[in-house]
Amino acid sequence: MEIYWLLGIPLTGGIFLALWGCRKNAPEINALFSFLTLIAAALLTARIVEGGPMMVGAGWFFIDSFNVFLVALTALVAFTTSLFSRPYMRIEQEHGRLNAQRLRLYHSSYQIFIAAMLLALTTNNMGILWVAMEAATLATVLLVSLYRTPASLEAAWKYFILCGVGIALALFGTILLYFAAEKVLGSGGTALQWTQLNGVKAQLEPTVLSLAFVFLLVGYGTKVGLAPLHSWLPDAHAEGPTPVSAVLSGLLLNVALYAVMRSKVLVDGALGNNMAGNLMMGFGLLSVVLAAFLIKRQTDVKRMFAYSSIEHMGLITFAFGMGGAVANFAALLHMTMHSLTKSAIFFAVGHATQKAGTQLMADIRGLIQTNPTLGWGLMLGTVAILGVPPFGVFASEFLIITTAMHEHPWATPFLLLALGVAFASIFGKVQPMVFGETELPKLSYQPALTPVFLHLGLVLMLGLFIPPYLADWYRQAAQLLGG
Amino acid sequence: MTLTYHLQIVNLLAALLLLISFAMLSQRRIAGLITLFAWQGAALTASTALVAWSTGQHHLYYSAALTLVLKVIGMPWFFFRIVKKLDMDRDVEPMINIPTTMLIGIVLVIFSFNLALPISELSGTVMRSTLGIALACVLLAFLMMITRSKAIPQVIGFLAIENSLFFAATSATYGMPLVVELGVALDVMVGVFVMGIFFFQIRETFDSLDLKHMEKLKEK
Amino acid sequence: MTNGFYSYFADPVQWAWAGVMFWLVLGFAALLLQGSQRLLIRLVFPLGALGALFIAGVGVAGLLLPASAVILPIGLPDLPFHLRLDALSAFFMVLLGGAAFGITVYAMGYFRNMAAGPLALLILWYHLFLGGMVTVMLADDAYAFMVAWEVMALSSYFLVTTDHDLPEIRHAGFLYLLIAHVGAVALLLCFGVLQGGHGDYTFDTMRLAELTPFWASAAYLLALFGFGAKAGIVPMHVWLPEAHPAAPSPVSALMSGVMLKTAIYGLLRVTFDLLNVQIGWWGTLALALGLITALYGVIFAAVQSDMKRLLAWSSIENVGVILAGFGLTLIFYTDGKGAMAALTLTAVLYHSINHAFFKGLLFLGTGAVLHATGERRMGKLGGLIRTMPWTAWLTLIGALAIAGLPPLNGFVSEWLLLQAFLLTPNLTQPYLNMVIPVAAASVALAAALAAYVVVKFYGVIFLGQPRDAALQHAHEASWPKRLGMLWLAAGCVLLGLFPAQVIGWLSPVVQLLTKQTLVNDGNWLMLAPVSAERASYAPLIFFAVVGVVLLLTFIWVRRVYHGRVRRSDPWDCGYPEQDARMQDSAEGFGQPIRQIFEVFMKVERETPDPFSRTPHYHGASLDKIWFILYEPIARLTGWLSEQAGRLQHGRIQWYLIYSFATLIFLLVFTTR
Amino acid sequence: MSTGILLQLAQTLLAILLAPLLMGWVNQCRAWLQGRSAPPITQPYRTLKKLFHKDAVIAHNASPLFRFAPYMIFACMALAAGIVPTIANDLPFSPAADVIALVGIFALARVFLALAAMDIGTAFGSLGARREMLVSFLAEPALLMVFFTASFIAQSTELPVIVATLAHREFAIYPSITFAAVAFWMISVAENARIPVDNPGTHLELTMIHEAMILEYSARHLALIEWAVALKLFTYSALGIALFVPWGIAAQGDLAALPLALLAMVAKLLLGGAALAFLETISAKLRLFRAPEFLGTAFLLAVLGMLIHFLLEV
Repeated sequence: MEIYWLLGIPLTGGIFLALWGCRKNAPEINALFSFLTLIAAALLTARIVEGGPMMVGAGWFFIDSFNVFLVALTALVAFTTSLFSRPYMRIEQEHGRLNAQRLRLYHSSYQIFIAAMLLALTTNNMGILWVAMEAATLATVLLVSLYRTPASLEAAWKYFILCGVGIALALFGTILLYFAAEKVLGSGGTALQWTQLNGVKAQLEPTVLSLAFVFLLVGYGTKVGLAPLHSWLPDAHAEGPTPVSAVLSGLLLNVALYAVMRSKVLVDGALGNNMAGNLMMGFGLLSVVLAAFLIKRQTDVKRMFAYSSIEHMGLITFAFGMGGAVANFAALLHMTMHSLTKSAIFFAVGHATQKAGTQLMADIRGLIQTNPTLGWGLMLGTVAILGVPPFGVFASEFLIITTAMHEHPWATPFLLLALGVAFASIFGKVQPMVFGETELPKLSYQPALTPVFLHLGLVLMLGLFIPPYLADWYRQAAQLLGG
Repeated sequence: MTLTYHLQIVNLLAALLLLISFAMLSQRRIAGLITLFAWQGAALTASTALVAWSTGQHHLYYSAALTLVLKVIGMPWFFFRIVKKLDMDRDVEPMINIPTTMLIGIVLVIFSFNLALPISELSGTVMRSTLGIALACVLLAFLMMITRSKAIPQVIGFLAIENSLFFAATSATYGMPLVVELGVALDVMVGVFVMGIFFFQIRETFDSLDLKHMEKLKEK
Repeated sequence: MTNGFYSYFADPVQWAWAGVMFWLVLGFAALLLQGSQRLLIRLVFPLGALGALFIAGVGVAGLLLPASAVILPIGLPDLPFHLRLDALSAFFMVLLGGAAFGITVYAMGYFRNMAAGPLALLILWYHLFLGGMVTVMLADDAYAFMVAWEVMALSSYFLVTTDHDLPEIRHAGFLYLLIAHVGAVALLLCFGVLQGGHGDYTFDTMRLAELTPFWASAAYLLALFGFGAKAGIVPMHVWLPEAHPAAPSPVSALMSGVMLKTAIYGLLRVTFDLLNVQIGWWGTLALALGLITALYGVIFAAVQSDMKRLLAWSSIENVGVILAGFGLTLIFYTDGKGAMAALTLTAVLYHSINHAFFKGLLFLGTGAVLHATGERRMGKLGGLIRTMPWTAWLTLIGALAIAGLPPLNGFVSEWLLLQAFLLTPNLTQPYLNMVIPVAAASVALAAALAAYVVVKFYGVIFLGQPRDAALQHAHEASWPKRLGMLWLAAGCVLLGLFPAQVIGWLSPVVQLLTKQTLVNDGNWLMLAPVSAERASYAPLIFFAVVGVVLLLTFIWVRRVYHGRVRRSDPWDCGYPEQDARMQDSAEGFGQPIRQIFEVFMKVERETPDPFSRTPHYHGASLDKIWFILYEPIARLTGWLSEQAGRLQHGRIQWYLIYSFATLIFLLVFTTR
Repeated sequence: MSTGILLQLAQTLLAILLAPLLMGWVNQCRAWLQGRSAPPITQPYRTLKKLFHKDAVIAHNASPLFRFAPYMIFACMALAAGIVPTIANDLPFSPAADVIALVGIFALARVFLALAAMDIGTAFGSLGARREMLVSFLAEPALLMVFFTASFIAQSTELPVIVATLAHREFAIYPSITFAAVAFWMISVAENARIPVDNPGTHLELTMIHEAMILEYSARHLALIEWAVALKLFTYSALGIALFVPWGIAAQGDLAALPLALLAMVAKLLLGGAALAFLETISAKLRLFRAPEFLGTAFLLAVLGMLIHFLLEV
């Protein structure tokens, strides 16, 4: 039952805001809907935690511990982001960068975007999964171009075309999947249901599935932002409004990776070798290294953190590729940590850029002076995302790297190199932004820092103490992924 | 034996699709491109309907109808409107010259046939080689997107990919489950709509739909 | 462990953890106490100092009691924090607590005039730093170790960048954290090797892991790299002369005196405890690296003109000496010469604790000078022994100690190390006992150069005429500062005078690592490590004799002759006026060394124009390694990222081509 | 033991008292060799007496360190003289400090002297201190290496043991020792501020090292330093004798040999002093920056000696 609430609330929210989004209090409504979604997600999670995996709606929806934790995460970050976007968007409006119409568009697409992601996560049907992914893309395209500046239009266009093509390829993969499945399950609705496929995965035709996986990987991989398919990502993150960047980095990438993983499970079952894993490891390493070196030359803060998202997604993909209980566990953990930390960073960055009126890091200085809390938020967030303990990102990196060291030692030099370069680049650029002198006056209004510190607090806690039920949850998920 | 008879026709249509894809690849004028796109849709409708009739997969009739409405009538009309509105029915200068593109296209076709061969071996459906053709069409459309430097041809290329996918779905697997079909169709529709919005935004910002205005975002 | 409340405080390890917790609580309490700056100074720092004393006490207990372990409910789900307090950890806790007590007392005076807000943050980082270091010593699993290790690095980074409005301090902090982080990742890999595929990261399983020589060597090298980056071993030392001077003096004292030792601790822990096999060439490598580091450090110390930089470089030297000792220990150990390994290890540990005390003392001294004069450049100081006698005389003790002069502590460890070198003829590998005397020679050379450095350091800062008029009213250090320095100075003297006892305390550690104890053949006042026949040193007698002779001479002179003194202008071969500019500047004093060892340096010199009205001289001797190692690396990464940047071309067709190519490639790749 | 104590005290006092005499003897020899009419051999004593009677004149800004240093230096040298076996060989002090500690004592004295020199803050003072440290940073390790060579042979760093090994065991030729001996001569020349490294008889700023450091001293302070210098010379000679021509030093506890030992000692000292004077006369003062090369050679020789020991004698 919760599942319908979960999907219904944001959908109605989208429609409602599309109709009445011009109101003064639209941001509050937005936050309210996100909050209700969060509650629904919480209920659903509670249900799963006690009841275990369940199938809803004649097998259209399937919720197990793998996607339910992503559902919870999505709902949470969606809510905090809506909290952040309240003051942020208000000020954008005051600065005259947006008008009420645009805000209406923003709010309703925001809700629809959330709905689409939740659908993608909860559906049991690989076809619907594809549809939802496409819908999520479409919902965000107009958000990216919200400012209607040439740059934002260009970014949106690239985002749209590249992801569109990618998604199309994913569809071809899905078709191949169906093609292989119907010979086992017979044609009709159930042949694309993941649970069904998972049941018979051993009998599926290997050649077809390997082909299918290539298309699925390239397709969804484009949305994950795996190098060299990542080209849209920095543009979209840099040019869209900051809340959108936050959800793109924090959520959409996860969902896309979720899709890849669902297919990987099937393919592994069918092939019985580690072809899928090797591909993912290759993509992962390439992304990590390439992103690290690209970070080095960034001048725009949001762009830089977008690349860091690529890097982390690469790391996660690499971990999933390694497979095995520990690596999967680490990858899931890293997904969580990355979403929380990266969105927190984008919140802080959002306020900083808004204050400085530019995204060029060279022009942002001495946040500690303008607003100490904000400054420390950004500093700690950066430190966390760079994998410095006691923040949780380190916990997962610890597991990933040590596992890699004794399973794939050849990969570790690249990781070492990439992490070093990324650290040098990011920290070297953020440090002068936070520390040092500035001529800007103190921040006039109260920035929405609750989300920032909520996220960082969570990350810190998870770095030092992972509650047992959460751990079991991760373990089960890792099991599902063939741990 | 009717099946083989249908089979031949569907194969014929498949060949036609491939031919159209090549034609698109070589087409310079946007209007011509749109027309070709419409024809592709028509061929697709025909094949879908044929498959539906021959195999009795009734939901394929819906998809056929949907295709007819969307891809033969709806979108071409929409595109023509835009082209008129933004009056830009001029030559589309491809980035790579046509012959080369053709050559690459042929290589792609061979490649995809090879690729599809082992699969179509074990295809239980009536159609054997269609999967290869569909793949070839996908790649050709992809190639077209790469070679065109204006917005609309790129979008058409995108939709051509969609078409070939659809063809693969119908011919090779008798179509996906209806819900999925509908969802896909919906997405495509919304997508086209969004593109329409884009065209106008781009147009009013860059007063041209030439993509070479949109190469600002890069690494300095 | 029995149930009930007492079980929580049954073992030293739990006391130690309680101490850490106390510090953390103190740190966060400081954030709440932001209201009252006086409270922060008067209450929090003293409590922190008591905490340090407590930790030292626990350390002593840990040396006496058997090892104890505890598992905390935090950490990773499958890997809760394991803590264990054995003799090795205990010793380093004594080191930490002992030094930290004095330093924290001093800090009370040092930060007296700091604004409440920043002060509260500083206190938080300060105590996190201390807690982190202790936890590093306690950690008994890789995760806890790494967390503590990085907390230590991070908090010290924030301490270093206390005055972050100065760009060079920001740069120093950045360099420091960067190298620390890279080192940390190397350690991560090291642990990845050590766990040998068990998937379990507790040190116990690592002890059991059977590694092939290849992987063992890999682990050792990674550890050497990782810990070396923290300890400032050449060529990973470049951050040290930047970061240590940048920090506020108490923090510099902690970093140089204690934090570097955590790296030594880690190296000992990994090599002797966790690795189940040791290989001879490891020792030779460490020895060579150590000697290079020692000489390199002391040479550069001799040419510095910033007093804290000078001390930082001398820290590099001392770490080098310690590492050389470590290498020698390893050589003896792998050669099956347990007793000699024991002797060498004793020297290593002894030098570690000595360095903690005298280097801490010296940094505190410079801190006092810095506060009194606001000047770090030695070229602007001088004659302070008259205006701030306390600081001057206490610093003198530290200076003599670091120069390795009897009867102070520096000499004892040096003496032990040289004794160890003299034992090399018993080694089985012939080439080694050929080479090692040369090593001994270079250790001796380093020690002699250290004396040069000390004379320069002390003479230029505290003696002579003030090089700047403002120095006339430099004020003496406040009482907390004096007490802090007094504590450390006392440490230097006691460690120097009672080596026999200290070695007795060290024996459990030595026993733990080398399965051998060092027998002192001498009595309570005489140190005779191998046999009284072989070598002995009795600092007390030494001290007594010098003292008595000194006294007798004095009395005799006064009795037989007189004590009349007349003051007048200095004679100086009759030159009429003597102004401060005629004295040696810091650069001048270092000049001979620079001239001799110019190969290692990139010298920048601008000599004044003979006709200029305001002649000024600028000379800097820069670290060549920076230019031949680090800059190329930076340039390479820059180039690579430029190439990577080309990919991000901006034209959407290209991006499509990427996807297309990837797709085709994968299709080909998978259907093969 | 009690005899040991007595012997120790006696020997130390003897050293302290005889040291100026040796200095006088060397000067006399030099005068002879240079064809000057020599001052009486007791001249150093007279100088000391005179200095002690004078009023001390010190600079206005002289710190306590300045006045403390001479006593310190004198005490150090006295201890050193006490440790080195000159006539007898069982000395209660000697366990207190072996050869390494001996080097430490010299270093302690030197550092104090250098610091005192910098205290007034005159041009010459710091110049002298710098040069002194420059000389010492090579001389000190070289001296240590010389000792090491001996200790490797004797398996001990205890002077008595070394002497016992070299003097009272069966006679053996150690090639390494010859290297060590040359090195030791060069070092002691440098350490005692003699030609060719330094010239005790000049106040030319270009050349002086030791003299530059003690320029500001007068009266009793100067006297103590001069005396310490004499003691240092004596100790070094005694060291050289103990290491390289130890024959005649009385073995542990045989008091009968003492008079003989005393005679042997005096003889060796006379010879050594003469030799020093001779070598000083025939050699010329080096330029300052040749000094490191000179000492570098000494260092090299010492290390070489040690290596030769490992090559030939192990």
